[in-house]
Parts: sequence; C-alpha cells; structure tokens
Amino acid sequence: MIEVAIDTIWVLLAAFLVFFMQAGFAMVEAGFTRAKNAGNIIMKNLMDFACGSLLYWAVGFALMFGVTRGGIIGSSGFFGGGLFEHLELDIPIAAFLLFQTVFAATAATIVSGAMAERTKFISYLIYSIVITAVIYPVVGHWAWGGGWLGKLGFIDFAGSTIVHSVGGWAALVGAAVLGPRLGKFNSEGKPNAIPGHNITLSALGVFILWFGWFGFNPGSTISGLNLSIAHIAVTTNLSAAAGAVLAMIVSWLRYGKPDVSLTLNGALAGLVGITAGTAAVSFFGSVVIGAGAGVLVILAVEFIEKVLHIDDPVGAVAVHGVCGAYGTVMVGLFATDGGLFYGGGMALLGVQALGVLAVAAWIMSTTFILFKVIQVTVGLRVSASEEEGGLDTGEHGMNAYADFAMRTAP
Amino acid sequence: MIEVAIDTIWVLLAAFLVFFMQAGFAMVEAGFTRAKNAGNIIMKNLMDFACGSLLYWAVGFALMFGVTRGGIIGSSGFFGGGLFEHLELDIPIAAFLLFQTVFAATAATIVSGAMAERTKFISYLIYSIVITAVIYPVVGHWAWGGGWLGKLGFIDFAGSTIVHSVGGWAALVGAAVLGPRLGKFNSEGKPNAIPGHNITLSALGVFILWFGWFGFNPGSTISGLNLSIAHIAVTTNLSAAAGAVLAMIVSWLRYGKPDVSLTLNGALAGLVGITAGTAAVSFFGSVVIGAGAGVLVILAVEFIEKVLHIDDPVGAVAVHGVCGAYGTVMVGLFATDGGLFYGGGMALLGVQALGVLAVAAWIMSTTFILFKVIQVTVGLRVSASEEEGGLDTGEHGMNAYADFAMRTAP
Amino acid sequence: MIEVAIDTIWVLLAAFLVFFMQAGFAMVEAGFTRAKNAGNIIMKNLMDFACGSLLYWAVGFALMFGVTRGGIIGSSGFFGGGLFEHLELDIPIAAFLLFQTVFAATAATIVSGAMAERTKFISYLIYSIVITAVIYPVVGHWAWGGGWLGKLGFIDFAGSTIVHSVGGWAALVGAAVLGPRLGKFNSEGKPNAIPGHNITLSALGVFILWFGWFGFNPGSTISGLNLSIAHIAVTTNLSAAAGAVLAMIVSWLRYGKPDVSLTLNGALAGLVGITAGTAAVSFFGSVVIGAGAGVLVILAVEFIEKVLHIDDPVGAVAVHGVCGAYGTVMVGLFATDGGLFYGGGMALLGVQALGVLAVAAWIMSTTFILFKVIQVTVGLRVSASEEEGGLDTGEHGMNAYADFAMRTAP
Amino acid sequence: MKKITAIIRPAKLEAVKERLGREGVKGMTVTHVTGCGMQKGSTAFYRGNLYEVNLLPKAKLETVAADDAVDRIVDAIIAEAKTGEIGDGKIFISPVDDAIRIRTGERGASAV
Amino acid sequence: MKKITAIIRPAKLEAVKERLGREGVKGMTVTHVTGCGMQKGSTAFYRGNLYEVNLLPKAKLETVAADDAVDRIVDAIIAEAKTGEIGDGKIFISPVDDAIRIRTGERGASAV
Amino acid sequence: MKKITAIIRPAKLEAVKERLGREGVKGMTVTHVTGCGMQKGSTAFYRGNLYEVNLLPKAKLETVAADDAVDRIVDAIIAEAKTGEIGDGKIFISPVDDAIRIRTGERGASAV
Ligand SMILES: Nc1ncnc2c1ncn2[C@@H]1O[C@H](COP(=O)(O)OP(=O)(O)O)[C@@H](O)[C@H]1O
Ligand SMILES: Nc1ncnc2c1ncn2[C@@H]1O[C@H](COP(=O)(O)OP(=O)(O)O)[C@@H](O)[C@H]1O
Ligand SMILES: Nc1ncnc2c1ncn2[C@@H]1O[C@H](COP(=O)(O)OP(=O)(O)O)[C@@H](O)[C@H]1O
Repeated sequence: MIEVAIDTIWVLLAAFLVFFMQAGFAMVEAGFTRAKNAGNIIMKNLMDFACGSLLYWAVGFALMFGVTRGGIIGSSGFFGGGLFEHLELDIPIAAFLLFQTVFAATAATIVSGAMAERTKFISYLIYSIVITAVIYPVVGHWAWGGGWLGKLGFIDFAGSTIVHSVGGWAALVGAAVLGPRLGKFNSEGKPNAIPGHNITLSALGVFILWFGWFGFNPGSTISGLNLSIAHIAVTTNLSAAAGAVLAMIVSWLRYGKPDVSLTLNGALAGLVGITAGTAAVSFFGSVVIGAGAGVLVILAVEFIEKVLHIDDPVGAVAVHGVCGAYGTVMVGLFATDGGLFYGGGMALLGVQALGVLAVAAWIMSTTFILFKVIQVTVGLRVSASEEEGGLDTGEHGMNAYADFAMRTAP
Repeated sequence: MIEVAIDTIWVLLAAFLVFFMQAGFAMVEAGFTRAKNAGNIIMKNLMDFACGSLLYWAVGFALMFGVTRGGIIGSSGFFGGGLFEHLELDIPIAAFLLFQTVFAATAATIVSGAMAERTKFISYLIYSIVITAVIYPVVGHWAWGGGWLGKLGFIDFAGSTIVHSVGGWAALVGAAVLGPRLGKFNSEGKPNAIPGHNITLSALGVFILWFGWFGFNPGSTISGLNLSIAHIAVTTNLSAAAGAVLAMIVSWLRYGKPDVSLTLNGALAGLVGITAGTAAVSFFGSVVIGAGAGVLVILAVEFIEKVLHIDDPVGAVAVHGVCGAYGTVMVGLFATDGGLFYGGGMALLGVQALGVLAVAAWIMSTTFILFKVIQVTVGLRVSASEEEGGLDTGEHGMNAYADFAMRTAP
Repeated sequence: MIEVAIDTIWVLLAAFLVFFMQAGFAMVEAGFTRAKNAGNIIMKNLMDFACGSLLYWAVGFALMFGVTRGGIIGSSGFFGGGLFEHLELDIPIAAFLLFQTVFAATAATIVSGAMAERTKFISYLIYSIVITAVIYPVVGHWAWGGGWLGKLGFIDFAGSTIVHSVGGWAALVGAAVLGPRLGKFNSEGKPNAIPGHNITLSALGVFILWFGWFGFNPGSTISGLNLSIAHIAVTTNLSAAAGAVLAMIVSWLRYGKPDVSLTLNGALAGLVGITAGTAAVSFFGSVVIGAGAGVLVILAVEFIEKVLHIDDPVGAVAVHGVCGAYGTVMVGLFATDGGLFYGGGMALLGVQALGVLAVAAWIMSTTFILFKVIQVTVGLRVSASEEEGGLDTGEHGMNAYADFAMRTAP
Repeated sequence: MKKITAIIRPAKLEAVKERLGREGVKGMTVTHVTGCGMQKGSTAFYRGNLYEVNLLPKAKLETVAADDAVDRIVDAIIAEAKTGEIGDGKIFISPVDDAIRIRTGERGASAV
Repeated sequence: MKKITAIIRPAKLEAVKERLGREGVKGMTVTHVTGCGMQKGSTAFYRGNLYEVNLLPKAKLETVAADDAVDRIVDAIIAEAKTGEIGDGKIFISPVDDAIRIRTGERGASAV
Repeated sequence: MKKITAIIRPAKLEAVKERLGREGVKGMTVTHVTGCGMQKGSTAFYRGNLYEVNLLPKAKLETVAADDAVDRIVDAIIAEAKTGEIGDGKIFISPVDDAIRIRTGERGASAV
C-alpha cells in the first residue's frame, strides 16, 4: 500500500513536470520565430495538448497499451475503460494514463516549431489529432506496449526514439512538404537569417524544458522506489550541460561568436540524446553522449538548411529527430550492461539501429501520406499575403503585442 | 510515521505548485492588459500574496479552521498558535497552514485582473487584506472548516465555489462598483476591443496555472496515500482540455476565427469547472463538465460585457465566478455517488445549488460594502489623466518596458 | 528501503526545484537590465549552470564533500567516484550530488547580475568555472562538508552565508573591480537611473525563485521523513512575504511611491535572510527576519550605489551578500534553541558572526585575485563602443528582440 | 502640394483618423513619437534614483494634400484633437514639391 | 537639395536599401510607421469585439540628396518597391534648405 | 519658419535635449529611427547564417523654430552631439509654411 502510494506520487509528479514542458515548447518556439506569428504558435501548442489529451484518452492509449495484436498494435481499453492487468502495474491506471498522455503530447508538439510561420491552423489541428491518436501510439506499442521491438531488447528508456525522433521525423516531413518560409532562401538557394523575436522567452522555454525533463527521464521508471531515479537525474543533467557547452564551443569556432540560440538548442540536444540511455549509461557515458549531441545538433541544423534546403525555424528536426536517433544508437555503445564499449558486442547496437530505422520508416511514410492528404484536401499552407502579414492576423485576427511599435508586420 | 511523511510531502509539494499559480495569474493578467499598467498588475499580484500570507497566518487561518462557533466562524489558533486537534489531521499543522495559505491567496488574486488598469493601488491593498483575513475564511469555514455547509453534504472538493467563485463574485462587484476603463464602451454603450499587450506572456501564465492546478486539485486530498490522486489528476486534465477545445470551437463559430485569448480562458474555465467535482465524477463526466465550461465562459464574457456593461479586462468573472458556480452545480448531476444522472436524485443537486447561492450572497454583500467604503474614504479609482498615462507611471513612477518604442503610453 | 525511497524522492524533487531557480535568476537579471544585453545575460546564466554542472561533478563535489584534510578541504571522490561513507547518507550519492550541484550553480550565478552589461563573456566563463570548481567548494566544506566551521556549531541551514553571501561578496568584488556601466554615474558621482527593460519578466523570475526556494530550504533536510520540512516551508514563505511588504513600505516612504523593482528585491531579501535559520526559528522569528531583510535591502542598495559608488544593476550584492550575512547573524538572536533572545546567550551569536566574517574574507580575497588576474590577462571589460552598442551584438552577434522597434540600441 | 504634420495625443489618434477619412483624406502615415513642449513630463524613481520622464508619447500624423485642402484638414484635426489642456500638440504645414504613387508611377496631385 | 520620402512595404525595405546603395546613395534614415491609403486594412475580433485594423505597417525611408539625383533615386525606389498591388506606397519630394554633417560641421551638398 | 531635423546617436539624445531646453527651445519631437551613412554596421550570424546589421539605431529630433533661431540651434546640437567619430549624424533644415497650436488655434511664430 505504501509502496503503491510512493510510486503513484512519483509518477504523478513526473507527469506534472512533463506537462509543464508544453509551456517550454511554446516559449522556445514562439521566441525563435517572428512576432507576427506568436499567437498562432501559442495556439498550436495549446491545442495539440488539449486535443491530444482527449484523443489519447479516447483512442491512443488503447492502441498503445491495450492487449497486443501480434506485437503490432494494442486493441483494448478505449476511453480508459477495460482492464490493463497485462501491464503489471502497481500504480492506478489513471496515473499511468496521465503519464503517457503527456508523453504523447510531447511527441506531437515537436512538429509545430518546424512548421511554424506558414501552416494553416486547421491543417495543423488535423495533423496533431492523427499523430496523437494513431501514428505515435503504434510505435509506442512496438517499444513499450508489449510489441515486437521491445521484445527484441530495444532500449529506449524514456523515448529518444519513441518520443523525440517520432516528433523530429514528422517535423522533417512536414517542413519538407510545406516548403520554406517566404524569403528564407534567396534566388541562389542561400539561406537567409530570419531572427527569432524574443530570445529571453526562448531561454525561459529551454529552462522549463530542462526542468520538465527531470520528470521525463526519472519518471520513466514508473516507480519512486526504484533508486536508479537518482542516477537517471544526474545523467540527464550532465548530458544537457555537456550539450550546451559543446554547442557553444562549436558555434564559437564556426561563426566567430558563441551563438545564443544554437547553445540553447545544444542543451536540448543533450537532453534528447540522453533520454534513451539515461538509466543504462554511466556518468562519463552521459557526458560523452551529451557532448556529441551538442556538436551534432549544429552540424544537423546546417545540413538540413544548407544541404536539404528544408526550413525548420526552431531546429526541431536537428534536436529531436537527429539527436534522438543518435542517442538511441549510443546506447548500443555506452550501455554499461551490453554496450559495445563495455564488452557487450554488437547485438545491442544492432537492435538499437534497427529500432531507429523502423521507427523512422513508419513515421516518415505515414506522416508523408498524412501531410499530402491534408495538402490536397484542406490545403497545408496559408496564402503568401497571409504569410507576409502574419498568421496572427490571418488565422486568428489578433496581434500578440498590441502596444509595441514593431519593425515588422503587424 | 512513514504514512505521515508521505502525506506531508504530498501536501507540501501540492502547496508549492499552488503557490506557483500566483506567477500564472500575474502573467495572464499582465498579458491581457495594456503595457502601461503591467508593473501595477505585477505589484498587485505580488502584494496580495505577500500581505495575504501574513494575514492568513495571523487571522484568516484561525477564522477558517479554528474551533467553530456554531458552524459560522472559527475562533482559535491565531498566529498559528493553539491546538488544531479537531481537524484530525495526521500531517503537521504547518503543512496544512501553508496549503491553506496558498488557497486563500488564490481567491484574493482573482480580483486583481477584473479591476485592472484603473484601481488605486492602496485601495486594492485594503481590499486584498480584508478578503484574505476575513471574508474568504468565513465561507471557507462554512464548507471546509467544520461549518454548516459542509455538514449539509456540500461537495466542493478543491474549491470551485469556495475559492474560485469567491474570487469571481468579488471581482464582479469590484468591477461593477469601479466602472469600466475609459474608452471601453463608446457613447452608445457598445464595447470596444482593448487588446492585451503580451499574449505569449498570457499563454505562459495559462500553462503555469494548469501546471499549478495539479497541486490544487490532487493536493486537496491532503493525503498522498489516498490513491484517488491519480483519478483527480486525470479529471483535472481532461476537463481543462475539453474547456480549451470547446472555447476554441465556439469562438471560431461566433467570430469567424479561433480566438487565442478566449481559448486560453477556455482552458482555465475547464479547470475551474472541474475543481468541485474532480474526485467525484468519472472521466466522461469531467470531459462533459469541461466542455460545458468552455462554451459557458464565452457566453459569460459576452453577457458580462454586452448586457451587464461591466468591464472585466481578463475575463475573471466569467472564468472563476460563473464557471466556478457552474462546476459546483454540475457535481449534483455528475457525481457518480449521489449525482442526479447516476440515480442519486435531487438531494445533492439541491445542496450544491444552496451552497453556490449562499456563498454568492455572502461575497457579493460583503465585498459591495467593502468596495463602497473604500470608494467613499480613500477612493477606489485613479484620476482619468492617470488612467490615460498608465498606472505604472501614476502609481509606481516606473515603466515596465523602458527600452521598447511603444504605440501607446508610456 | 521505503525510508530511503522517500528521502531520495524528496531530495530529487527539491533539487529539481532548485534547478528551476536558474530560470528565475536569468529572468530577474535579464528584466532588470537593458534589452541590448538580454541575450548575453541569458547566455551567462545558462553557461554557469552548464559548466558548473560538469565542473562540480568533476572537481567541486570532491573538494566539498570528500574526506576532509584537516577541516579545510575535501580530497576524494573526483568525477563522482570513490566512497562517501563518511557522509552517512541514506540516499544514493547521485541524489546528493545533484542537490549539491544545483546549490553550487546558485552561488555562481548570483554574480552575473551584478557584473551585467559590461563584462566580457569569456572572462565571465573563467570566473564561473573557478568559483564552482574551487572557491565555493572550500567554504562549503568548512560548513557542510565536515570542516572546521560546522564543527564549531555554525548554523547555516540552507546557505544564507555558504551559498548566498558567497555569491553576493563575489558579486561585490566583481562589480567593484569592473567599474560602473557607462553613464551610471554623472560627472559629480551622482547615480543615474538605468531602468530595466522588462519588469514583467523580472517579476516572473522572482515568482520562479520563490517557488524554487521551496526546494532550497525544505530540501536541505536531505530527508523527507524529517517532518520539520513543513515548518521550514512556512518560515520560508512568511519571511519572503514580510520582506516584500516591508520593502514596499520603505520604498513608498522614501521615494513617494511603492517601487516595483525594489519590492521584488524585498521578496528575495526575505528569502535569502531566512535561509540560514529556516529550521531554527519560530514563525514569529521568520516574520521579523524577513521584515528586517526587506528594510535592509533598500538601505544596502542605496549604500552600495550612493556611498560605495559600485554599480550593481540588479541589486545582487544587497540581496544575497548583505541579507545573507544578516540572516546568518539573526540565527544567533532568533534560534529557539540557543539564540540570544531565547536565553541562549552570546555563544551562538559569536559563532555565527565568525562564520560570516570568515566566509566573507575568503571570498573577497580569492575573488579579488581572480578578477584581477582575469583583468590583466584576457581583460574583464568590453570596449566602450561595444558596451554602448550592447553585448548582444558585440559578444554574440545577435539581437534579442529583432522584431521590436527599440528606443535604444540595438 | 503641402504636407500637414500633426503631433497629437495618442488617445485622439483614432478620432482624428476617422474624421479625416470622412473629410475625404485618402492616405496618411502615422508614427509613434515622443515629444516635449509646454507639457513638462514628470519625475520618477527607479531603484532610489530620481529621473525625469520628460518625453511624453505622442502620435505624429502626416498627410500630403493639395493646397486647397489644407485649411479643411487643419480645422478637422483641431476639432477632434483639442481638449484645451496643455499637451494637445501642434500642426505644421510644409511644402511638398511632388508626390509619386509607386504602384502606378502617377505623379502630382492625382497621386495623393 | 531635396528630401525624398518613400513609404513602402516593410518586406521591400531590404531590396530598396540595397539598390539605393548601388545607386550611390550614401545615407538614409528608416522609420517604422503605420499608414492607410487605398489599402484598407481588415477587421479583427478580440474577445468577441469587432475592431478595425486600419493602420498597416509600412517602412518610411528618407534620404536627402542633391536636386539632380532625385529622379534617379525615385526611379530606383519604384523599380524595387513596386508589386502592382494596392499598398505599394508613395514617394514625396520636398525642399531642403541646408544639410550639416555633425562630425565635421560641413554644410550643403557635400554633407549629404 | 524652419524645421530642424537632427539625426543623432541615441546616447546623445539626453544631452542635446537638455541643451536645447537651455537655449530656449520650447518644443521638440523625437522619433526612434534606424539609419545608415558612412557608418556601415556590422555582420552577425544567426543560427549559422551570416547577415548584415546595416541599419543602426539613431534618434531623430525635430524642432520647428523661427528663422533667426536656426543657427543657434544648429550650433547647440553640434556642440552636444559631436564625438568626432563616424556615425555622429546629420542635421537638415527645411522650410515650414505655418504652425498651429492645437490647444489655442494660434498660428505662426507664436505657436512654436
Ligand atoms: N517647436 C516644436 N517642434 C516640433 N515639435 C513640437 C514643437 N512644439 C511642440 N511640439 C510637439 O508637440 C507636442 C505637444 O506640445 P505642447 O507644447 O505640450 O502642446 P500645447 O502647446 O498644446 O500644450 C510636444 O510633445 C512635441 O511632440
Ligand atoms: N496622402 C498621403 N500622405 C501621407 N502618406 C500617405 C498618403 N497616401 C498614402 N500614404 C502612405 O502610403 C501607404 C500606401 O498607400 P496606398 O494608398 O495603399 O498605396 P497605393 O496607392 O500604391 O495602393 C499608406 O499606408 C500611407 O502610409
Ligand atoms: N542623406 C541622408 N539622408 C537622410 N539621412 C541621412 C543621410 N545621411 C545620413 N543620414 C542619417 O544620419 C546617420 C548618421 O550618418 P553618418 O554618415 O554615419 O554620419 P557621419 O557622416 O557623421 O559619420 C545615418 O545613420 C542616417 O540615419
């Protein structure tokens, strides 16, 4: 009884912290984009959590954690009903539902930043509903709901792949299908800088995300009695710190000055990178993983923009997609039990790579179809004149900073 | 001993989260009003918590939870002294005092938004002191301190009525006595839009409030061993989500575009609405209650402004007063044990309605007297020229955004 | 086992809250300074936590909590390795490491505000690394790591002196060595007002800090089973409230209007002041200590600026240095067990004063050397033209508010 | 052609703009400025330091018009912007040699 | 000497500025303004209240130049700022008596 | 009557304003603008992309004055605003036909 209470309290508090990450995403994304679209970003972030909470409860949770159909998909427990004894949880199912709901919303919300400043609001809503209700729960089932990937021994403790890469790859596809913002690339294809409008807000968002990650990773034990929560909290923190420091250094070397927005991305890259292996790697391992993520995120931002010519205003693909995949593979190297560098051979590494690829394939194909269907039906992108005037005016008839004189619309 | 520790930890953490709601209120209110009054709003929010903490400890707690005098008022335990054995708490009284202090401050702070942009600072301080020290503790005693309302079987688990409606009705009276902001209504009585100055800040405030509500509702068990905390957390979240979604839809239908600020209000409406019944209703019930609150809040905002001609810049009356009363009554319908829709008959519904009315009567009459007394003594409202130039300059000699070029004063 | 889990959970959650204080510091400092330096402030706050986390793990923790060398310095446990049995902790060492890491980062980050708007970024990084890795751990060892000061009976429960004064005195020395911002003093030495750019952000920062302090003080029991956590939470809150109220009143009396930024400082002063005695004083004692801190902070701000002619843009020295020392001494008067006012004689008071002086001497001498060495090597201060144009452009090549029309650079 | 520059209270901008619309003024440009004149501003304290807030927010409204429309426009602005209190603002009239509509390249009176 | 004042779309500012640089214009001053003209703005709802957003953001670019440079400058502005849609803006030309470079005290044509 | 427009460093605004007050200038209007001239701005990186910050913040101070006050005002502005470094700014003098005080309807020299 006491044990159950401790675990329940732990899971709920962790869920609350993860919930708060929604505020972090909203602030990071709003700050890194232009003032004329700030209200729209806010609205997307609020709505993917609100719609997501309802849909995940109604459908997503059942597909993810219901009784498995051949390791592919869950099939029971819609609307929180039914029995979940096969999960062998000691905590009330409601606590688990809440924890999983906030995770689902995290996966969904990652996309909003990458598609910012040009996506029709209604179209974003449709995307958000489909990913939370169906696309995410399927991969979630594979790894965590009793599906085939988990059975193979795939380690993704808190979701570098299952949550972050899911969001990141969906973001990649979304941003690619949508096309770049007007003026992002000049006539020769060279990218222009489109500075974010509120860097203090973005920084606040990053601090909130880091704070929330202390729920995200340690909470994924689903048990407060499991003392590895302390180890997990430390690896989480060290990796984030290393990510930030390395991103700062790399930006300093490459661009001559330490770049604030990329350093903020670096902290997030470290967090995303450690999420898979947080319980499996040593402190040293976490520092190395974080440091690698801090370097990688900058290279990825450049690659996506300069080579792929995909416009991701906030770096969501680099942070969540690339560093999520990277972190998952790193577990195959750094896991103190089974990792290549610890004498575990190639087996785990292979499974990790397989998981990364399988999830990427599923997400890219389904979201490609989804965005294409939206594109040819309701349309995915606002008109050029609406984009120029800002989505706040166009989509919501409002102005986020009515009392301030602006340099730009509105 | 372990049980006591678990409960103490739970109540304290919940209290910390509820404390943080003060930041949420400050940001929501500041963002929904004009830049020239932002410093004043901040100051009111900070001061009602600071004064409130001292006064509730000195006086309010004793009136609310001291030994009852005929079910009307408490009478022992001033300055945290005395015995509170009649409360039959296992946790230290200090933990309970803190939890109740942050609740009292919540009730008080609701008013600051409705009276924003035109109230004298000193007058607001007086109001704030009186409501926290006396007016709120009395109704609190009725329902939660061993008073007559609780004895009748009134269910207001975490305070839809006792906290939120108290603040909401006080806000209604305050805004009515004070009169509208200059320029809010044109000569024919048609309301003008006075856009808030920082919608990203308001959105952050709403996320903080939602986060804090996970302390507000689940914490109200006063026990972490009570596993219904998980159920409560889920109903809280579902209702907020439903409130946001429905407010978005309704604003879309009525005004042609999904309104950001009303959708933010919708989330809060869902939270306020579920607060009474959070432990008593099912998940389905919470979705319905939240959805209803999301619709109701928009109609209430319009009614208060267009019919009553009362100017409530942030929608505090609609969110806290109206949706608080609504949510309390809904318990009479949706309580799985005793609600009308679950075969419980009319009894509970009657008690709920009685509670709502009794509290409304007490609050409206006492705050009416209070505001009138302030009005004829120190005065309630700043001069027209101070209002035009902004309360930041007038009341505090400052400017919240000194480096920004503004469209308006200052 | 269950006891260990409870203590671990408590310490981790407290550490998470203290971590979040980093966001609070960043927002307070950014808001109280000019827009043209906002990105630089953010970067300093992010980096002292990131570098600090790595260095404290690698070096600082061992110096502070390793096996003592004569009560002066710890000497084992670098990179989290080695045994810490001498600490007699029940919780995993990882939990303790995290808790101590966030404390170390708090001490370090205090300085960034006092040295804001004119310090070279690289120089700040060097300072930050040295204080976290060496200077802070030494005094930490004296009081908390088994060193001589703790052995004398010095009471600094959560670090009024060990954390806050450490930061405050380092801030004093840094600001003095650095010199005032251009234009801060006119030709006759009279200080000019340089208003902060975003008071709502600063207010949010103060609320976040207050919230985080509920981890800082109650968490310092290092045990959730210790029921004094409730008492501690209440004294923390009452002192903060009293500090805010008194600072408001004093600013009102001295300057004719209640000053928002000083009142915000007052809340922080109350928090810093109670940190030493939070577990040792009564509720009454905490109110008196907080009230005194609220008065003192304003006098100290004036003294530092008008008498010492040292330019501390955010009041860090007054809040953390002066009120930290004050709060530590007050324990000698107000400790219900051993304080002068409770019949305990002068002994404790003497020890407290000794601790305050010893720490001040250590910090001021070491940081003086540190800043002087930086000054003559890499240089401490940016060029005048960079200062005028803002450090965001000069140090980071960016602009925190690109879409806003500004009154000032950039 | 003349340029009429009116520096008015921000609170009067909406009314003046509407009135000018009714008077047939087709275009105007508004800038948020600060100014001082008879109206002297106030003093404030920030963290214990006295300072003067002596630039008050004003709206600057500029419209280029044909010579014969000037008087009507000036009268209309005065009618809406005047409160009789210090701080009402000023109107300046200055010569304009030519005007060009970018969209069409039209010049002169037909362009304004 | 003349002052050329161009009120253009903010999105065209960068292109116009670059072009003027290529045309040999040494200095210019830019102000963020709002304006109305043929382009009428839109209506919006805030919390259920309809309101008109009838002042649209524009960039005002001012450059003082010698009389004989005026036409070239005007043509360059038109070339870059024109989209052909309503809202392209206006150019006004007005007389300037003198110009002084603060740094050196130089006056007249050599100062611009 | 003349309008004196001075485009100066924001950091010099306070000093110039005070000095003009001492010189008997009763009213002035200040706008926060950006500009380029000899002073060329700098380059910056945002997320790996180079861009030019070539519009620097300046304060534009406008005051309308009687013809015979112009020289004194110009000299006063130069005295306070000059640092001798590139970027000190410009002063332009242009004709004003008339001035009206909105509060009283006064016209001409007595209105400024
Ligand atoms: N000589 C002037 N040149 C430029 N602007 C002026 C001048 N005189 C006044 N102004 C502008 O007009 C505004 C109002 O002037 P003020 O003297 O207060 O009006 P009133 O004379 O009606 O009281 C000032 O804030 C300033 O912006
Ligand atoms: N008569 C005028 N005086 C001053 N500014 C004007 C005038 N007419 C237009 N403008 C400015 O030019 C902008 C564009 O004018 P508009 O009439 O929309 O251009 P177009 O004629 O090319 O469609 C307006 O927003 C306003 O700022
Ligand atoms: N021809 C011009 N027309 C309008 N504004 C100008 C002109 N030349 C310069 N300016 C303004 O003056 C400011 C300072 O000019 P700059 O050439 O840097 O001064 P200086 O010649 O003293 O070095 C510029 O930023 C711009 O705002």
